[in-house]
Amino acid sequence: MLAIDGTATAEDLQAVLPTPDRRRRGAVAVIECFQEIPCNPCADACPRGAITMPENISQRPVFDPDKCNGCGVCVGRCPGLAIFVVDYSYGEDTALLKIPYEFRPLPQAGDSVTALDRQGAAVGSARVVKVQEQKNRTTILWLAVTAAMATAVRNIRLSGEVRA
Amino acid sequence: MKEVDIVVIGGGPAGLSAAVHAAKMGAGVLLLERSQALGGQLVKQTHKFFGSRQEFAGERGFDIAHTLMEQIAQQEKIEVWTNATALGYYPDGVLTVKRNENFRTFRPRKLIVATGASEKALAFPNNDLPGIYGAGAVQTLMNLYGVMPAKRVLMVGAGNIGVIVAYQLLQAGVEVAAVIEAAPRIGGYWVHASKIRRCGVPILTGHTIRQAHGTTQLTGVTVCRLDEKWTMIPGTDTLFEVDGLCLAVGLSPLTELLWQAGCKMNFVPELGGYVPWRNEYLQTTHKNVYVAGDVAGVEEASAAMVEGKLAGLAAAFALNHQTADFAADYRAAKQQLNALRSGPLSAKVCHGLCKVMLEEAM
Amino acid sequence: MSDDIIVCRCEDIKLSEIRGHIEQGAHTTEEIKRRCRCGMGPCQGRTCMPIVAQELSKATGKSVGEIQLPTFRQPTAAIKLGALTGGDGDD
Amino acid sequence: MRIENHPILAFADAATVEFTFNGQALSGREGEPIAAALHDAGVRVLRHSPRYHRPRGLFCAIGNCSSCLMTVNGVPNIRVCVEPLRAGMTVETQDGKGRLA
Amino acid sequence: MQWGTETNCLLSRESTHMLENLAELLEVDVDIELHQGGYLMPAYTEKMAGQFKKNLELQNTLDIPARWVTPQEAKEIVPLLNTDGMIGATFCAKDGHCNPFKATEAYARAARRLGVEIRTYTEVTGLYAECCNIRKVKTTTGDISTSHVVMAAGGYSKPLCRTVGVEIPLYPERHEILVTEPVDPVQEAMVMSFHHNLYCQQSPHGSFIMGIGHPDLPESFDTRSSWEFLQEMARRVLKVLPGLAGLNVIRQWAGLYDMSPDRQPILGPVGGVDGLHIAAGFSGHGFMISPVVGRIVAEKLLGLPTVLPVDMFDAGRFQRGELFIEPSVV
Repeated sequence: MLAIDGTATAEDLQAVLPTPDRRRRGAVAVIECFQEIPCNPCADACPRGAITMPENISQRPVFDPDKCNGCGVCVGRCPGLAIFVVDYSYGEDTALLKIPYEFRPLPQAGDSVTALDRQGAAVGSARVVKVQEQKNRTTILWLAVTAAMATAVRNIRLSGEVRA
Repeated sequence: MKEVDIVVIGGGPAGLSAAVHAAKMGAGVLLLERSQALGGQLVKQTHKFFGSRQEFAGERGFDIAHTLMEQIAQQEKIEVWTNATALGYYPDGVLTVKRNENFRTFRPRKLIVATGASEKALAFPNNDLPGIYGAGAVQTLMNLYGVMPAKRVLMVGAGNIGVIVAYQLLQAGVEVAAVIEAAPRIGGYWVHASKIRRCGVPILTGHTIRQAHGTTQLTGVTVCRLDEKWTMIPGTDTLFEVDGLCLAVGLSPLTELLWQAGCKMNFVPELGGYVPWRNEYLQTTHKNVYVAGDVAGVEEASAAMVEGKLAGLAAAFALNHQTADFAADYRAAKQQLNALRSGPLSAKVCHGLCKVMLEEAM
Repeated sequence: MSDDIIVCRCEDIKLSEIRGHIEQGAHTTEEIKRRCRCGMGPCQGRTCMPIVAQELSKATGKSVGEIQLPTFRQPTAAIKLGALTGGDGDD
Repeated sequence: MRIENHPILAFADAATVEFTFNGQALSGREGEPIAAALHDAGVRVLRHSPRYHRPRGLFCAIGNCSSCLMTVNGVPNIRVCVEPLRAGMTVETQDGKGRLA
Repeated sequence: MQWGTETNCLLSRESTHMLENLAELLEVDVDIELHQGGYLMPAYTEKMAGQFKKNLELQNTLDIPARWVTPQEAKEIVPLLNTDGMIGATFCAKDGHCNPFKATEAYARAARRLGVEIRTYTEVTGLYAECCNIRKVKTTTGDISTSHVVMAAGGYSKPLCRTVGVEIPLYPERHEILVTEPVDPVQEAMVMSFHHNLYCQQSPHGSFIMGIGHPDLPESFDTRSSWEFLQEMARRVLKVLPGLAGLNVIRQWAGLYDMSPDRQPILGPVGGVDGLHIAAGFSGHGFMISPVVGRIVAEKLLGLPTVLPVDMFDAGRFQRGELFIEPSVV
C-alpha cells in the first residue's frame, strides 16, 4: 500500500490502467499519481489536451484516454516520474513500455536488461528499443516486454548490475 | 556603519525571491548568505519540483536556483554577500555580520529573515559515530562536491527529505539498504516513495533505530519495530550492515535572530517548532522584521519562494517604495500561495499557520 | 562503545547525565545548562536542546511547547576575537 | 570516493591540490570543504571528542554542530565541513579541545 | 585577595579559607571546582605601581602571599601576556576562582539539611511592615510571616526596600561578558588590568571568560547585550593578550552589578524598619567575599560578636559622608 510501503495496490491501479478496449487501440499513458499534490506540469505538457486539472493544481489530474496517443511527452515531464506509456498493440505477444529513467550508466538500444516491478523485484527481461535522452535529463526508455509483464514492469536493472 | 533599506538574511528560495521583489519595487537590498554560494537547499535538489509554472514546476531545484540567481544579478539594487553570517540583532536595531573573517555592522531599515531551518537530531546509542550524517550533509557531499558519503546507507525518515535523498543516493551510485520511518505511514509524497521502491529499496514504516554499531566508525545499525504507542517491540530487531546512516527526521526553523529581535513566538509542532507570529504581510510583532520560508514554518520550497515575494514586496512598500502593479502583483502572489496550500497535504501547515496569524493589517 | 546516548556533542554529555539532573530537580533547560554545560558549547545548543526539552517534557508532564528554551545569545556563529577588532573596513 | 557518472549533475572542474592529513600526503579539489576531500580519501574520523575521546565525523556540513573540529595549519577548532581546501594545508585530527598556537 | 584596605583583604582572605574547606565546613559532598591559579595585576604607570606596592605591604602583613613580579616573571606566569609598557605586576598565587553554581548548590544543600526551606520559582513582590516592624514578605506563591528579613536581592534590593519606605542608595549597572570556545589549558592565572579596565581568565573547562568595566554607565536593569561590547572587549584584551586573536567567541551576555556609591557593600540593619537587614551593593565583588559575609550577617542577626568588623559598611555611611574608599577595585 502506498502510504505504508510506497507500492500501489491492485485497486489503486485498477483506476488508472487502460481498459481492454483502450488497450486494443494502441499506446496510452498510465498516470500513477494517487495523491493530491499541488502540481500540474503533466497538464501543461500534453499537446493533445488529454490531461487537465479540474479546478486547482492540488487536485489529481483528469485523464482522457481517448485524446491520448501515447506520445510520452508527459513521461519525461512528470516531476514525480509517475507517468508511463504502455502499448499493447506493439506486437503479437509483446508490449512496448515507455518509462522514465534517471540513472547511469544508460542502457543502449538493443540491450537486454532485467525488468523490475514496482517493488524492484526482477520479473523477467526486457529489450531496450530506444533510449530517448531529454534536455531535462529524465531519459525515457522504450522497452519491449511480454504483454503479460506490461502492467507490472516499472523499472530496469542493467545486466549484472545489483543496485539494492 | 552602513545604512541599508532592506537586509535579507538567507540566500535560499525565500531570501532570493524576497530580494528580487523588494529590489523591483525600488528598495536597496543587501542579501546575506552564510555559505559560499547562493541557492540554499535548492542547489542540492536534483529532482524536478512540483507546483505550477509560476513556481518553476518541472524544473530541477538546482536549475531553479540558477534562474533565481540570474534574476538577482539583473537587479542593480541588490548587493550580494556570500560567506556572510548574521551574528546578532541588537536592541538598537543593529545587525552584526561576519563576512569572511571580518566583523561588520548595519542598521537596516527593514530586515527580512529567511534563514531556513536546521535538521533535528535523534537520540540513540552511538548516534555520534562517524558515518552517521544529517540528510543535508549527505546532499552537500554528493550533490555539491560529488563525493559519496558511504557505500551502503540506511535512511531514517520517510518524509519528503528522506525519500528524496534516498533516491539521490541511488543516483550517486550508493546502495540504500532501506528507509525506516517511526510513523505508521509514509510522510513524503508517494510518488517519491514509489521511485525508490521500484529500485528495490524497502520502506519500513513503524520502525526505529535501537542502536548504531561500530568502534571507530559505523559498521551497522539495529532496527526494531514500534507498537502503536511508539514503544519498541522486543524480539523484532533487524541488523543492517551499513557504513552510512542518514538522518532525515525533520527540520526546525532557525529562529535565533527572531528571538533576539524580541519577536513574539509560538511553538507550533505542525510548522516544525517555534515560529514567529506574523500578519498577512509576513511582518512579525517587531515592525521592522519580516519573515519568509522555513523560518516562518517548515514547508515546501515553492511556498517559500512565494512567501519571499510577499515579504519582499511588503517590506519595500512599507518603506514607501511603489510600483503601478504593486497591488495586483501582491494579490496574485497571495492567490498563488493559497493555491499551493489548497490540497489535503497542506492541511497540517494551514492548521499550524492559524496558530500564528496576527489579524491586524500593516 | 556504551549503550548510553550522547546528547550534546560539544560538551560530550550523555542522556543518563541529563536524566540524573532532572531526577535531582532540574526542571528547566536553564538549570540543566548550569549543572552540566549542556547547550553551552560552540553549537549553542542547536542539536541538544530539542532532546533536552523532550526529556523535560517527559519528566514534568508539560508539553514540549511549554518547556522554555534558553536565551538565544549573540553571536549566533563563532567569530574570532581578532576579527572583532576590524570594524567596518573593507574586506 | 568520487561520483564518476551522475545522471543529473555535472560537477565543475577544480584544480587538484595536495595537502597532508596527519602527515600523510593526500589530494583534493581546491576550494571544496576539507571534509569532502577527506571523505574522498576514505577518512571519516575527523576528531576525538573532548571528554570521552569518542571518534567523530562529518555530521551537519554547515558549520553548526562542532562534530568536525580539526586542527588546520596549526589552528585548532576549524570546522572542516565548511573550510575550503587550499594547496599545502596541514590537516590534523584533533584530540580534545585543541591547543592554542 | 589583592586589596588596598585591611577590611577587604581580611574579608577575602577569610572567604578563601572557607572556600578551600567548603565541603568539610558545610558537611556536603560537592566539588565547587575551586582552582587557585592566582591573579596577576599588571601596572603600567608609576602611580599605579606605587599604589600596588603599598597594597602589597598591607597584604603581606595580613599573611596574604602576594608579591611583586617583573614583566619577565609575569610572562612566565601568563605566557600569552604582552608585557610592552608594563612596569611590573602583583601576583597572588592563592587567588582563584570556583564554580558559582556549584558553590551555591553546596550552600543550599547544607541549608536544607539544617532545616531551611528554599522556595524556588518564587518572586518576592514586596515587604510589609507594621509600626516600623517587619511583618511579612509578599511573594508570587503567597505571603510569608516573619519578623526578620535579610535583603540580599542584589540590584533588586532597592525597589524591595522601598515597599516599606526604606531608601538604600543602590543602583544596578549592566556588565557585559563574553566567552570563547574551549581550548587546552594555557593560562592558569586571571589577568586583571586596571589600566585597560578588564579581566580575562581561562576556566578549568578551557573557555576564556572576559569582561570590561565601563566608567559611567546609566542605571539600568537592562541585561541585553550590545555589539559595541564585542568590539571594545576584543580591542582591549588583544592589547594585553594578543595571542588570543585566533580564539572564537561563541557567546556574550550581560548581568547586573548592584552598585553602591563607594562600590562597597551595605551590610547590617537599616534605620527606620526593625528586622530589615541589608546584604547588598557588592558592586561586582560579592561572590568573592560572600562566605564570610554570610557568616557575619548571621552573627549580627543573632546579636553575636562578628568574626570580622563590618560596621564601616553600614547603610548610614552615605548620609554621614563617610564613604569607604577602596583604592583597588575594578
